[in-house]
Amino acid sequence: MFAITREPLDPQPLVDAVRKDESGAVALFYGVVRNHNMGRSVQYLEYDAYESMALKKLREVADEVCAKFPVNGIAALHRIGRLQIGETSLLVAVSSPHRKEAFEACHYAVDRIKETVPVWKKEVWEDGSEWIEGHVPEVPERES
Amino acid sequence: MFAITREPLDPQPLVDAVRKDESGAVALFYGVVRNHNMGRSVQYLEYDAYESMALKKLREVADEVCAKFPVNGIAALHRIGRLQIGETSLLVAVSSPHRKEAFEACHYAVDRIKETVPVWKKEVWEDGSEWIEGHVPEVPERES
Amino acid sequence: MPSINVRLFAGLHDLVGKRDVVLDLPDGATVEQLRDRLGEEYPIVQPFLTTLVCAVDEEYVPPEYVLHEGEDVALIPPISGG
Amino acid sequence: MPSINVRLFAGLHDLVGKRDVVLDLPDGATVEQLRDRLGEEYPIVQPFLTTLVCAVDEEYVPPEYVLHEGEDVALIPPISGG
Repeated sequence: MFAITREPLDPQPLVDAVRKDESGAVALFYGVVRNHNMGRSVQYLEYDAYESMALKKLREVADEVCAKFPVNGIAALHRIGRLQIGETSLLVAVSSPHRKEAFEACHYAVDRIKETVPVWKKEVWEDGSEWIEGHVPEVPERES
Repeated sequence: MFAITREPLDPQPLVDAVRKDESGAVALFYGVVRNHNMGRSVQYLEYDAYESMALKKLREVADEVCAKFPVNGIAALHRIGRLQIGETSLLVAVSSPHRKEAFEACHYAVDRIKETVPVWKKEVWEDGSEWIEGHVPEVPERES
Repeated sequence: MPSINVRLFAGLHDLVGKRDVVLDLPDGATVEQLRDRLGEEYPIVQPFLTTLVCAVDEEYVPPEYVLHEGEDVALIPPISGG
Repeated sequence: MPSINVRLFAGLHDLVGKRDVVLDLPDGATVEQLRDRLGEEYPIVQPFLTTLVCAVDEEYVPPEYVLHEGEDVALIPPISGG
């Protein structure tokens, strides 16, 4: 279950999708819009995305996590458009037989999503706004 | 928000309780009943608890987490009684400005709950059952 | 100390068949003596005695802890929550 | 290569004012040349050119990548999802 969507994110279907009968643990991460960043007061966020590629990259992160950790299931949703303080921008759910692997795999997935998925946030303050420049995605070493 | 309860656990109120406007991340952990352990097929689990002390120890774990990590909020519920495969026995939610601290604090909280909260699980198999012996709680060095 | 009420849980509860037992102990008795006394009254629990931790007023205490009348006493087998 | 359609996002979209631009490039042009061409047509984006990564058919490619007609090309500013 992967999506880039403008709708509010619902965690329950994600958890239901990843939990298997052999799962003893599910780690669920919420990225939420907070009211400040770098000392400035944020009014709301505006997310842009290269939607089709972002969805592809979300799935690739999931494949990478499944290859690296003993997980039973993984799912991720990223919301885009305008988000108010407290709203959820990202949900990542990972299930595993044991808690350690569930936590580590979920944390790794969130890190990789932030490094590879083409999504951008604009912070809107009372007196202006700015597109946040985060990670420059890694490119393959040589190709042509 | 802390409880030892016989009712099914609902994560949403927990997440709403821990999220603050300065939170950028919420980590939510589900302990779920899995269908096997140590190579044996589990039919269901039966949880017992020293309820009043378990609630007290849940709160102490939360205090310890808040002292150790920069969290905005923490909440935990433990279900007891009979639980079927796939049902949630434990929920722990932690919010923090940043994801790393949310993950680490939530993982630490779950570890400490398993080390200190007086709750017991009995595995019921097709041909028998057994109370699982996990952690011997630490006691203060000397006291009288 | 006339007698002390002890809470039992999980496997200990199953073995003894009761949620609480009342044990007679001498004045100044420790947790260690409490465990031994339980083993005398209920020999079936003897194999498990060394793994039991005592909680007094909902706080874990060491084996040398001296019990007092009126305290809320529980014997805690190895825990397995989560 | 007659002309190539380039997708723009976030700050780049705001600066150029369009979601897509069509650029004329010589045969065998690389991603690096594509970025330079964009800077010539839209001087306002020049300060940001070096931070742009190119995606071709939804895969990140290096600056020396040679573009081909019919590929789906996008310029990706530093990402900030999550």
